[in-house]
Order: sequence, then C-alpha cells, then structure tokens
Amino acid sequence: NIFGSQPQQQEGAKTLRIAYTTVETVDPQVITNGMWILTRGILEGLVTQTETGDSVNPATAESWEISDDNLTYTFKLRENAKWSNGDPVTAHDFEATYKRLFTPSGASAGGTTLGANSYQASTGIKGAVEFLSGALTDWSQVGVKATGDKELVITLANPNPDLLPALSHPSLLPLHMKTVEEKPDDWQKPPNFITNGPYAVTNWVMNSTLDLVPNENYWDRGQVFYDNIQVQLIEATASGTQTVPYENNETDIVGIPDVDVQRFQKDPELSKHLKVVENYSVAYLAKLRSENPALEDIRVRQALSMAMSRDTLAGVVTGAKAGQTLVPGRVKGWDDSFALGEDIEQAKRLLAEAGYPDGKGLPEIRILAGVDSPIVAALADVWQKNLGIKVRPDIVESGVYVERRWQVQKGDYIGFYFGTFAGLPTWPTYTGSLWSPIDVQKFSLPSASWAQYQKIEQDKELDAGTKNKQLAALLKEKSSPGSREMADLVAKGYSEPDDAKRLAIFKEAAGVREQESLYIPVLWLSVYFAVRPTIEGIVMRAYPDYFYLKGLKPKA
Amino acid sequence: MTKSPLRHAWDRFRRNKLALGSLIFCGLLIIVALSAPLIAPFHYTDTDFDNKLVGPGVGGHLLGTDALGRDVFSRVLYGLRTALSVAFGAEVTALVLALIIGLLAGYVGGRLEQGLMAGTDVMYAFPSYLFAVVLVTVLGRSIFALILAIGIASWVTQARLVRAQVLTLKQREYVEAARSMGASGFTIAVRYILPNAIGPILVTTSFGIPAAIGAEAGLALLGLGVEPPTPSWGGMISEGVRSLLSAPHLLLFPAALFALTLLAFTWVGDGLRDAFDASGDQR
Amino acid sequence: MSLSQDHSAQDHLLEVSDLRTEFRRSDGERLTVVDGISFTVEPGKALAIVGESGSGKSVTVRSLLGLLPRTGRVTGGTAQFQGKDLLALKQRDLRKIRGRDIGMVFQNAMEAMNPTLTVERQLTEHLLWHGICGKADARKRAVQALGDVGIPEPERRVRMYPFQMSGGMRQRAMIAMAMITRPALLIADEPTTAVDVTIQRQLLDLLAGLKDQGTGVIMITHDLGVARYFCDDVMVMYAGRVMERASTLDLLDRPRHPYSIGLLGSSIEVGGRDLPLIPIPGSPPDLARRPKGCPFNPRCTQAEQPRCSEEQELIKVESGSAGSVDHGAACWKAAALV
Amino acid sequence: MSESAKQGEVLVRAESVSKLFSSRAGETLAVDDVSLDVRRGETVGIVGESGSGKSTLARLIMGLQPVTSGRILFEGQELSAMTGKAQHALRGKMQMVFQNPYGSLLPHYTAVGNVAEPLRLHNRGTRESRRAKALELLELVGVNPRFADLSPRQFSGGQQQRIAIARALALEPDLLVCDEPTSSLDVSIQAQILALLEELRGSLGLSCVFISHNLAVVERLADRVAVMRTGKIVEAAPTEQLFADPQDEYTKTLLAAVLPVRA
Amino acid sequence: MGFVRYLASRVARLVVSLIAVSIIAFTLLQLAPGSFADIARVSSGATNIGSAGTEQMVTELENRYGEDKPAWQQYLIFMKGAITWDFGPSYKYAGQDVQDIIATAFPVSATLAIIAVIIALLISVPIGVFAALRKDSIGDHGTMFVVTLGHALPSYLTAAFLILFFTATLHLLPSSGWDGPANMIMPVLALALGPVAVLARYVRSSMLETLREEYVTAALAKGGPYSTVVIRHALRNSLIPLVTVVGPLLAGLMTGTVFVETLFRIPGLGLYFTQAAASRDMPLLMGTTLFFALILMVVNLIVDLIYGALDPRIRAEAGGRGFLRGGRKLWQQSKVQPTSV
Ligand SMILES: Nc1ncnc2c1ncn2[C@@H]1O[C@H](COP(=O)(O)OP(=O)(O)OP(=O)(O)O)[C@@H](O)[C@H]1O
Ligand SMILES: Nc1ncnc2c1ncn2[C@@H]1O[C@H](COP(=O)(O)OP(=O)(O)OP(=O)(O)O)[C@@H](O)[C@H]1O
Ligand SMILES: [Mg+2]
Ligand SMILES: [Mg+2]
Ligand code: NI
Repeated sequence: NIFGSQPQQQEGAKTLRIAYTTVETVDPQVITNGMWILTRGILEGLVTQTETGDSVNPATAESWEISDDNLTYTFKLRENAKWSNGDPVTAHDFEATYKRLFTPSGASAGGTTLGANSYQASTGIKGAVEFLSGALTDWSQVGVKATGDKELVITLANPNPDLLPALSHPSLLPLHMKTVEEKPDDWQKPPNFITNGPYAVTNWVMNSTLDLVPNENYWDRGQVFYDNIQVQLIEATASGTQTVPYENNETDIVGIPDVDVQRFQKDPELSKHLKVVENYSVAYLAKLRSENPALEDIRVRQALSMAMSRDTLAGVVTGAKAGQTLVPGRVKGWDDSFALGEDIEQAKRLLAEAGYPDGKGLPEIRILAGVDSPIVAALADVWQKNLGIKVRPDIVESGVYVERRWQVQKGDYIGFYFGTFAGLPTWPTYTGSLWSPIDVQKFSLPSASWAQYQKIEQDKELDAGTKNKQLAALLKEKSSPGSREMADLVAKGYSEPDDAKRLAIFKEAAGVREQESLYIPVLWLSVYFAVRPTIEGIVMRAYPDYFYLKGLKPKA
Repeated sequence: MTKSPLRHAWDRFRRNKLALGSLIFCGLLIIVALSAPLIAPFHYTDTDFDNKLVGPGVGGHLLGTDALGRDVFSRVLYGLRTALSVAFGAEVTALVLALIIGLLAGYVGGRLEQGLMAGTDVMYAFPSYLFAVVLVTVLGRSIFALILAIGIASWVTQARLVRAQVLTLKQREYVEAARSMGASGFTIAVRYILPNAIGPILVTTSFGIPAAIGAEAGLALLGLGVEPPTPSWGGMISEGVRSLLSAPHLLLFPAALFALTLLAFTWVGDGLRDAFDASGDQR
Repeated sequence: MSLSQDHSAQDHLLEVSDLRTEFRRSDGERLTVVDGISFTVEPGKALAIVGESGSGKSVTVRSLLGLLPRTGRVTGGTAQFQGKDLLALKQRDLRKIRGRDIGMVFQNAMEAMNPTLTVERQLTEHLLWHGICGKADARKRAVQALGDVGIPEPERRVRMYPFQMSGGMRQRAMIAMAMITRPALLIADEPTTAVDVTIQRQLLDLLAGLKDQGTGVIMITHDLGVARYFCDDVMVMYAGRVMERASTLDLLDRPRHPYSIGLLGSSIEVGGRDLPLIPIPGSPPDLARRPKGCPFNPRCTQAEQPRCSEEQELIKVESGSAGSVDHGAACWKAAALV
Repeated sequence: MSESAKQGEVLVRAESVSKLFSSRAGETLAVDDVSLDVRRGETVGIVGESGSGKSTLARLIMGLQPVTSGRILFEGQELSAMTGKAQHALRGKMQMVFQNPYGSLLPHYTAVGNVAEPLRLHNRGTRESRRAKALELLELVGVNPRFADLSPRQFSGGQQQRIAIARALALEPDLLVCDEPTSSLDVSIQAQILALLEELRGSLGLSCVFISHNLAVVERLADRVAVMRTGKIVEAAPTEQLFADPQDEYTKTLLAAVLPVRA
Repeated sequence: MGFVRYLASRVARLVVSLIAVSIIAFTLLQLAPGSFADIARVSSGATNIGSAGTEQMVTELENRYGEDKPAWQQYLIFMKGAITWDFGPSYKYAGQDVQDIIATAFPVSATLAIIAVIIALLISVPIGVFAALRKDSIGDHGTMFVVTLGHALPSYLTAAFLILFFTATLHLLPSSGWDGPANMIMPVLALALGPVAVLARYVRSSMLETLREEYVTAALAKGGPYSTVVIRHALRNSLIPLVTVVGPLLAGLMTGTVFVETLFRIPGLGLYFTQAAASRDMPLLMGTTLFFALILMVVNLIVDLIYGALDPRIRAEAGGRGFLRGGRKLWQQSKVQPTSV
C-alpha cells in the first residue's frame, strides 16, 4: 500500500486531526522538534505542567515529598498507572529510563541521546554529570533510585527550584525499557512503541502522519475522549500555507502564521477559532565577536538597545509585545524595574560619548539571521532612522548561521545575531539556563580572549580537568565585571530557599544582564492556534506544551 | 538575395508573431531590469509599517505591500533583476563550459573525449537540482553562488549537445575538405564547426534561460536563493504561497510576471528553434 | 492534348491533361511547379519522363496519386485512369486505387521503406488492406515476389529489415512491393540511380517482363540510356512544362526542342570520347521568377525575341512512326531544327 | 609547373597500400594492396563498383587517412613520415574536389571567402590580394564575380561544384583529386563541369586523379583508367586500350552493361 | 555475446560513475559550513540547551558517527556500508536507517512520478499527434500555445494554483495528506502538466519529422488507410525515440518532487534529501544522492536497452555502439530543457 496509513475508521468514530511539525523520532531522549508531541499525551512523566507553566500537577506520580534541604524528592507513583500493553508503570521503569539518559553514548543500547542527557544532567541530580562523563561508573551513586515498585527517590547535588517543572521535559518521560532493550532497532515502530500516556501510537508515516488511539490501560481512561487522533506531520520550514487544510476542514487544530492571524481576527466567524499563547518566546540579539572592537564598548551596545522603538517593531508581528527585558512578562513576579528602557536621546548621547556622534565612524551594523524575518528587516529600518547609523540584515543559510555565530568576524563586520529563545516561564530558567551566566561571561570576553578561549576548548591534547580549569581562569580574568557579578547572583539565587528573597536576587541578576547589553531583548512573541469550536476542553498553556490531548473532547 | 544563414533564420523568426512579440517583451524586461532603480517607486527595503499587507492601490502601492509594508511592485521589479542576472549569468557559465568541453570532446576525440564524457556522465548522474542545492549550501547564498550552481548544473546537457553537434558536423564533407586544405584542428573546431553548430546551441541556451529563472525560484523556495532582503521571485512566491488565502496579491503578481517571463523566453526559444530548423523549407 | 487526339480514349491507360500543381513556400510565396502538363500512358508501354533536376517530374507523378506534401496542391487538370478522374477522386476512393491498380517505386529505396518493419510486412500489408488475399497467402506471394525480382534466398530475406539489405536489394524489394498486386500502372521514380550499371541492367529487364504482361509504366530518369533501353515514349520536362514528347527513338535520334538538343548534347557515353561536349549554358530557372513565354528562353541559343517570349504550345512536328505517338515540341522553331 | 621537362615524371606513387577499417561490427579491407602511379600532367581515372574502395584510396593519396600498410610517396617523399609543418606545406600542392559540392563548402562563408580560405590558411598574400585572387579564380571557373558574396547554398549544384574547383585551384596545386565530382548533378550540369575540367587541364597542366562510376565520364577525361573491385585494382590500362579491349571479366561486364544513348 | 559485453561495460561505467558521484558529494559536504550538531541545536527547538549541552552533543555525535576521524576514513567507512546497501542511521531521523527511509519513501515518490508520467503520456501523445497532423492550423497553434503555458509554469506554482482553485475555492479536493486517491489528483496534475508540454511538443515534432519520411508516403501510395498509416508507420516510429525522453523525465520526477511533496504533505523522498542537505545529515544526504544517481543511471541504461529493443536498426548493432548512438543522440536533442525544479 503506497498510502502509508490505513484509514479504516468506523462510522461515527470521533476523530481529531491536528497539525504538527515533522516527527523525526519518537525517542524522547533525542532532541528533535518531534519530541514535544510526546509530552502532549503519549508518554506521561511524573508530573505535567500547570496552565501557567511555572508549577506542576501530579501525573504518573500521585504525590511527592520534598526534603527540608530541598535536595531529596520522593515521588509516589499511582497504583493503577499502566503501559499500553498492560504492564504496570513502576518506579523501576523511571530509574531505567533515566539511567539510559545518563549513560555515556555508545556504551549501551540506549546510546542515542543527542545532547538531551547533558543538560538534564545539569538539572542538579546528584552524580548525573559525573556518570555521564564516565568519571562515575557506579549507577547506585547517582541520585535516582526506585525504592519500591511505586516509589522513586531523586536526590539533588544542590537545590534546584525548577526541578519539578523540569521533570515535564520529554527526555525525563519514562520509556518501556524492556522493549527498548529487546528491540533496540525497532522499539519506536508501531506497534512496538509502548506508551503510558492517554494515547497510544498505531501508525507512524514519517513526513505524513502519526495516528493515535486511546491507551485502553491508561489510569485516567475516562478523560480520553477521541477514538482517533491523526497528527498531520508538516515540514515546518518548507510548508506552504497551513490554513488551507484548516479552512478546508481537513485539520482541527493548527498553528496559524502571522498573515493569516490578521485575517482570522477580522473574520467574525473565524475569529472565534483563534487561541493565543502570549509571550511564549523572546526574540533577542546577541553580540557577534569581531576584529573591530566597536561593539565591545558597552555604551554603544546600550545605545543600540535603547534606540529600538520596540513598540514600532511589535507592530510588525501580530501579537508581539515590546521585549522590555530578556525575561518575558509572563514569568511570575516580573516588573519593568530592571529593564534598560528606551530613550533615543540618551542613546545618541551614549553614542557620541563612545566617539560616534550621530553614528559617524561606526561601521555598518549587520544583523545575522538564519531565516528571513520581518523583525530583522524592521529593526534595521528602525535603527537607521533612530540613530542615523547604517544597518543591514545578513540572512544566511542555517549552516552558515550556526558557524558564524561563534566566529570572530573579520575586518569591520560588526553586529549581532538574531535568535529566539523560549523556556519554562520561571526565573531560574530565564536567568540560569537561557542567556546563562556562563554565556554572558563568554560573550563579554574581548575578541582576542574569545579566540584564545575557543582554542583551549578545541584542544584535544588537554584532559577535561585541566581544560575546565584553564577556561575558568580565562573567564575570571577577562570577562566583564558585570558578567561575573551576574554569575554570582544566579548561584546565590539557586540556593536561596526563601521565595521572595530568591525572586529579588534573580531579578537583580537579570538587571545586571540587561545593563551589560551583550544580549539585547527585542520582542516578546505570541503564538496563535486555530481550534475548531467543535472541540471542547482545550486549555492553552505555556511553551512548550501548548495544550494536552488529554481532556480534549468533541462537542456533543 | 544576399542572405547569410543567420539572416535567413532571422527572417523566419521575424515572421513568427508570437516569438517576435516575446522577443520584444524580453527586451523590455531587460530594459526594465536595468532601469529598475529609476522605475521602482520605492527601494526594495523601504518599509511602510502603516501600510502592511495592503492590497493593490492602497497607500500609493501599485501592487500592494508585504508583511513589512514593502512595495510589492518595486520588489517585483528588483526581483526581475535578480532573476535575469542569475539566469543570464548561469547560462553564460554553462555555455562557456559546454563549448570548451563539448568542442574538445567532439573534435579531438580519443582518450580525451572518453575522459571528458565520463566526467559529463558523472555530472549528469549527479541529479542537477541536488547539485545546485548542495553547491549553494556550500558556497553560501549569493548571486554568484547561484549563477555557479545553476550554471554548473546545466552545462552537462549543453555540453552533450555541443558534442553531438560537433560529431555530426565533423562528418560533413567540408570538414574533410578543410583538412585537405591544411587547416589545423583548432581552426576547424573554432572557425568552421562552431559557427555552424551555433544555431542549436543558441536554441538550448534560450531554453536554458527560463529554466534557470525557474531553478533560481526553486532554490529560493528552499531558502537557498539570493540573500534577503534582495528580492527574488522565488522568495516572493514562497512567501506568497504561505499567505495564499490572506494576501493573495503577494503570490499573484510575482507569479504572474514570473510566468509571463518564463513564457516569453520559452516562446523566444521556440521561435529560434523553428527559425534554425530549416527542414520545414526543404520539401 | 492536340497530340493524343488520334487515340481513342479507351486506348489510354492513363490520360493526364493540363495538370497544374502549386507549392506554398514557407515565406508564403506560391510556386507553380507543374504548369499545365498533358500526357498519356498506354497499357504495356513505358513512358520516360526526363528533364532537369527540379523540373517537376516527381511532383507530376505524386500529384496523380494525391501524395503531395501538405504545402502542395493540384490546382487544375484531369487524370483519367480506368474511367475515373484521379484528381477528382476523394481520398477514400483514391486509396482503393493506390497500391492495387497503380504501383509506385520511390526514388530512394532506403528512405521509402520503413526501417522498423520487416520486408515481409511491407510487402504484404497492402495485399491485406485491399483484401486481395489472406495472410498466409500474402506471405507466399511475398516470397514469390522477392524471388521474382532476383533476390536470392527470398524465404530468409523476407524476414529481414530493410537496413539489413544492400542498396541494390532494397531497390529490388521496392520494385517487388510495387509489383506484388500486379498493378495496371507502375510509376517508377528514378529506380536505378542508387545502383551500379550491372544491377541497373537486371532491374530494367525485370520491369520489362512486367511491361510484357500489359502493365503501363511511367519511368522517371536522368539517364537517357535507360530511356532508350526501356521506354517506348519520352517526355522531356523543363521548369514544369513539357518541352518535347515523342517516341523514344524519334526523340533521342531527332530531338527538335532546343532544350532536348542541349540535353542530348550534354549526355556523354562510352565510345563518345571524341564527340564535342556542348553543355547548356546558364543555370536552371528560379520558379518564383519564371520567364515569360518559353521557360527555356533565357538559356536558349536559338532564341529569337519576341516570339520566344510568347507562350509556346506543344505542337506536332511529325507523325509518329507506326503505332507510336506523334512527335511534338513546345517551340515554334521546332520544325526548323533538325 | 608546366615545364615539359617535368612531364612524365611520377608525382604520386602508391606502393602496395592497404587500408583496413575495423569496427565492432567487423573488419573491412577497403583497399587491398593497391599500387598506382600518377605522372605529372596525367589524369588517372578510377572506376569500379560501389564500395570497392575508390574514395578510400583517394583519401589515402591525400593523406587524409593513414595507410594500414604500404606507402604513399608524393614527389618521392613519404607522407606519413613528414613533420606536421612539412605536411602543411604539402597540402598546398595537392587538393581535392569532393563528391558533394554543397557539403564540401563552408556554409557560413561566402563563395569568395571559400575560395580564399586555403590562401588564408597558408598565409599567402594580404586580405585584399587573396580576395582579388579568389575573384579571378571564380571568373576562371565561370562563376560571375558579381555573385561572389553570396553564400554557397544560393548557388546551383553546378555552380557550387565550380566554386569547389576554384577553391581547389587557389593554391595552384600540382595534383587534383576529384571524387565523383559530378555524380550528384544532372547531365547538363555534369557537362558544364566536365568542360571546365578539360579546359583547366589543358591550361594549367594539372595532374589529376578522377574517380567516377560513370564510365563515359572517365573515358572522356582520363589518360589511364584503373578498375577497382573489392579493394583491389583488377585492371589498369591506358583509356583507349581498356575500353577497346578489356581484359578482366569484371571490366567486361561493366562495359557490357552500359546503355547507349544514341543510336 | 556482444550484448553481454556491452552490458558489462555499461554496468562497469555505472559503478565508476557512482563512486565519482559519492566522492563529489562527500567533498561538497565536507566543504559545507556548519555541522549536523550545530544546526540541530539551533533548529530543534531544544532551546533549553546551555552551551555545555552543545559540547556534549558534538562529542557524542563525533563518537557515534566517527566524525572525529579524518574525512577519508569517514568516507571509506560510509562506502563500506553503502556497498552492502547499508548507509547507516540517519543523523536527523535518529533511529532510522537511511536505507529504510529510502525503502519507505521512494515508492511514494516513484508512484507519484510514474502516475504523472503515464497521465502526461496519455494526454500528450494524442495532442502531439493531433497538432502534427494539423500542422500550422489554428488547432495546432492553439494546442501548442496552451501546452507551453503548462510548461512555463514550474510545478510548485501549478500546485499553488491548483490548491487555490480546487481546495480553497471549490472545496473539492483535500489539500494535503496521503491517504487515498483523492490526495493524488492535485500532486499528479502539478507534476504532469510540465511533462505534458514537453512530451506533446516532442511528439509533435517527431511526428512531423516522421510524416515527412518517404516511407510514410510510400505506405500511402500502397493504398493504406490514413489512420492505419499514421498509427502503424508514423506514430510507431515517432514514439520509439520518445522512450529516450520519458526515461530521464521519469527519473527527474522521481528525484525532484520536493516542492510538490512538501506542499501536499506527501511522504516522498525528495523532502528527505533537502532536509538532509539543510541539516548536514551526512548518511542521509550521501544515501539519497547515491540512490538518485543510481536511479538516473539505471533508467538511462534501461532506456538505451528498450530503445535498442524497439528499433531493429539499433538492435542489430547490439554489442556495437548502436545502443548508445541512436538512443543517446535523440535523447540529447530532446533533453533541451533540464527538468525544471
Ligand atoms: N514540398 C515542396 N515545397 C516547395 N517546393 C517543392 C516541394 N517539393 C518540390 N518542390 C519544388 O518543385 C520543383 C519540382 O520538384 P521535383 O521533385 O518534382 O523535381 P524532379 O524533377 O523530380 O527533380 P529530381 O530529378 O531532382 O528528382 C522543384 O523546383 C522543387 O524545388
Ligand atoms: N571510416 C570508415 N570506417 C569503416 N569502414 C569504412 C569507412 N570508410 C569506408 N569504409 C568501407 O570501406 C569500403 C570502401 O568504401 P569507399 O567509400 O572507399 O568505396 P567507394 O568505392 O568510394 O564506393 P562508392 O562508389 O559507393 O562511393 C566500404 O565497404 C565502406 O563501407
Ligand atoms: Mg524527383
Ligand atoms: Mg565513394
Ligand atoms: Ni488523347
């Protein structure tokens, strides 16, 4: 059958069709666009995100206890949690899955964890980093332990206020390890793929569809309402319009691109279909290293940040808001107190002070981007108008983009690269792991030192220990005082048990980062979905989960 | 009465109204492309945030604006520039490569021919469009890279044609006659064979131009066209396809001009083919 | 026409009168290629059409069979064949005559045979089309016909493709193809140009046999020797007109038209080493710029103006010797030229 | 060149030359151990059945194809042993007229351009002098110089062949090889060419190799005739003798098959 | 005998060409900026990764795929597998072997291409014959005019217009997916329209040429019914060279359908290739490139063989170069236009 899927739906079956980007693999421990579909309702972790995304609801774990030192988490798993093949979901499953995640690649069958392991290791689980690097080979020393069929204990090396939300990340979802080990090559292929979430996978045709049916053994089967879910896999970069299938009633839930949002909004009928997740990601600029030192002057960077007319830019993209800070407004406790603010006059003064009155003498500023974005074009326009400087976008192929971002640019090529970041809407995420202290420090290095830094990093002769020591020393010596200050503040924030105090510290750290202007916030972006009104129970939530499949139901 | 073969071809071409009209249209396109800065009411990067995505005629924008309020008409004009420079550049590249390789292979023959033809076979086996994708990926996005990529991807067919032409012409008695007069291989290849092979070569080249314009647009669709914000039709079309329902003018105008240009060049090619194909006159 | 009056209509196998054919050139210009030609063919007799290259010999016979290319058109005249006017027949009716009653041998045998079909197929398909016989019988006839034209091992050769045969064999196969239905009229357009003299002789003898069985033949040739050897009558064409028409011996021995005289003067033959060679001066006329009156006028050494610039009728110069056609020439001076 | 002292001396000699063509389809011995002399001022006719190797022999004599065995000597020198330069120089002394008049002229050159081309290739004279010479030659072969700037396809077959002959004469060669120069022309044009050749032979003292399947033509032009069959010369004799008293069987059948035109 | 040798030499050439193709592709890939790890990090949406994660990821990839080895060794390792039809696991589609991807996706592309070509033939042959028989009439010019329109429009544009018309306006056909015959209509049309134009003009001109042949006149002179003569003598002989156009056209369509595939969400092979190139997925890119090259060359070989089988002149020369000469020559003339992307 050349048509991969077999649409053999019975009469009256309740079917939901949603559009989603291509799923390259359903291994949640491999970083792909596809992995995020798993959290929506195929695999179920210990917890799921709340609607705001900054805290969690019980899922496979019925409840948990946190020790007073914030280092030990004891999860109690549901008695009736079952895999789609009827096996009970046990704490051992979780332990085995996490062991697979932290096992250095190539060592075992589970060696396909493209990078996911390394940053999950930094969630702070005790011994994870060491185990992963091979320094520690005794798994029992790692802070993940099934202390009973239904009890899992996670021990941290240092407190992590974000641990619970982090557990909703795909790579910390459980896998049916028995199948994974027995069928190392084929466990992903239906019907081998065993799930513990509300839905199970019956059919998967790459670049085409992923077909789901209810997991009859799911502990909360009553909340699973659709008989079929067809996930239509659309290659994001090359896709044409996605609204055509929606408006032709081939799809029930779909992300809507900007141009169409405006039309939907104006249409009395279609406007009812629109759902929005606001401020889900942050568009930002990062300073490029260059032989020309113009941007190493903090005044120039601040001037540029102050003269962005972010409100104008926000007008370019529907639903966008002025990106006042790198921490978006939806993070609880946000206020504009630590923003650098906008002030064109001040910006001009700063430029003049730096030796570029009216932008004279400043080389052309390039904005490096991997995809053509209206924001970049608009920004170039705005900067030219506000400051009288020359600005030109530099849109390159993605391979070039990733390579150039880390290079020291030749000659008078100065500028920023353009990117977007999104994460859990929490302070530790937005200060500790996105535009993290170490990154800020690295970006603050003068170009020469950065070149040196890269050289050490790539030196194959050095062993890991010496390398890290040398790098740390270099950072300490050459990075900007501001960046070091930020690093200290973030570290302090992590171990501060008091919520209010912690918030204040993080906010201060974020403020220092804004002042440095190595990373410059541009816009806070929203994402729009069209959801057919025949669907009930949809709750739009924060990045990255957007909505869960569980609880969706057809209107009677 | 005094008419060279080229003159004859031209006479035949002239009688073909469609081809002649197309040729004039193509000439106009070239003039327009050259004078785009004079004609275009806006620069292609000029944004107009108050008039984003407006339809034709609104806010002084003849064909409307895109998501940034950039003038579609101006962008289409500049896109024409891109399209034509890439197409002509690529065709010249292809032609030069094809002539050198085809003439050498066809005339010299022997080992050299086998070697060259093996090389062409390999290049032929390399799916030309894939080759362009990889090459642009490697060289980065620039007009130069596109010209090279499309040119290299299309010289193969041309070289084969040149060689085939040379091989047939080589059989003609005048080549042997020339040899008997003491002409060198180079003279024969360049002075005697080439001018007589030029007809069909010209025809392929003229067909190559719309193909190259199409190829450029295709690469742009994959995000491998010229670097934005330089407008390219492919880029505009892919943007247009994405807003098919909400802003059809973004697709329709570039697509219409694109299609017209392709058609015009195709018809010119057709006309040339008929003009050079004297067989219609024989009996 | 004035020449054939002494024959009763029933005698003629074919009577063509005042045939005119035009071509549209690709630049839109119209060329009269055959300009009012009349002749007759008798059963069991052969008519030779000779004349300069491009004088319209092939076009004349193609016009008769309705086989002109798309750009050509018969614009006038009649061609009575077995009581029907070929030129007035519908294609459907003409088709029934072609191949069955009139056979044609094309100028170039290599091109006139379909390279992708076997000789057998091509020899027999018209037998089937015309319902002359069944498949099995057709096959037998094909082998027989190939044998008849002197091709050795016909059983084997019949299964060959044309390109597998030598030029001479192909030419013979072509003749076999035309003869296989025993047509009443055979048209042969330069059937022997591609072969050397020895084979030419064989082919002519073969055709002579056919003639003896009552088939009328039109033979187009450049070779006056062939005409003399094989044909009963000769018609000389120049620029789409008949210049002279007579029985072969009359014409070759006593040509009356200056063009025929020139033609004979420029033919050379073995043993004629010491005869003077008198080429016709000038070059053939451009049909688009036909001279007024006699088309040969500009090249004619005998021309006298203004008489030669007037239209020239084919006039009778002399009665034909016993049973043969009258000797006619399209020149007012013909009677004076011997 | 026309010094009578030189008359009779051998200009070209073919010494038991053979030519073998091998293709994947098989091998063809196109010319099989043929020896032939052409003396100064003499015309040698070659006749024979088609495919007997006449054209191949002509090409070998012209050095357009290498011999498989044997030697071709031009004025006592072996062609294949010469340097490229010497060969180039020699090309000026031997010229060929090809079977197909239109095909052998450069289609994109004018008539006069075609005639002047050998002069250009051998760097004779200036552009103007070459043109003047070419016009002179055209006139000599009877092509009105008024039409000198037309392209070859605008001439009739006979005129084209005249232009080809003019071109062959441009370098004042000692030897002219004609490969069926009239076979594609009709009798009246053939007669024009023959008359021209006869005249030129008398006035320029050319040596000539003349290939034709038309026995009458050969009889007319040649001093001696060689009859070829399947790559071999089966008979060679002075013309009159050959026609009057053929020795070889094949020659006899050939002559017997000729159809007379006149009574 | 000769034929076997001929075939053997063709296959040998094919192998050498494939090796050359692989070397070029590999070299190009080495020259390309960026690596899979770098790009994956940016494009995967794995935005939480700090820089520590990247380092880890790069080393991991290097270990897994041998990217730490010198390029020539990597090449040899890859080719060693490739010989046994094992291209190894894709980087991007982790857990999938490249040959499995090809095995599932290629049939889809091939089906699409084959149907498109069949449709194109069914439409273009009658059109071409019609136009040739009515040369220079209004009908001829009219059809050829329309046909050129179809040709000038690249498939992606045709596809967009088809969607706009059939889906967005008429709501007749599904715009995307690959679930049943209704899904095929638009992609097949989009792919077939270009070839219709190419083939129709080809049939027309080849038909015109054949109609001019003396043997067609000769067949008419034998009293053949017009239709019989046109079909048996003219059409048959005009269609033989068509094989040489259809082959490469088919191969081209099989490899070049990426736009149509993405636009209609069809799980074909074209999409994989572009993704492989964009993400520097070495095994997938090499695998698909080699596979495409193989397809192209095999199709060419088949075309030459079929051509020989159809035309007795070439068949007779089998073992000689006849196959090549006849087939290729015509084919070169016809391949005037590269398949538009
Ligand atoms: N299809 C055509 N279109 C235009 N003119 C044509 C066509 N066919 C023939 N002619 C012209 O008609 C004239 C007569 O041609 P035809 O073939 O009858 O000559 P012919 O006497 O048979 O010559 P040959 O002895 O060379 O065969 C020529 O001047 C030729 O140019
Ligand atoms: N280049 C070649 N390759 C292979 N065989 C050839 C080649 N040239 C000629 N032959 C063969 O050599 C033989 C002699 O050919 P040649 O052309 O010399 O004959 P010819 O006497 O001139 O015949 P014709 O009278 O037909 O011109 C023929 O069998 C021919 O097929
Ligand atoms: Mg004729
Ligand atoms: Mg010859
Ligand atoms: Ni009468």
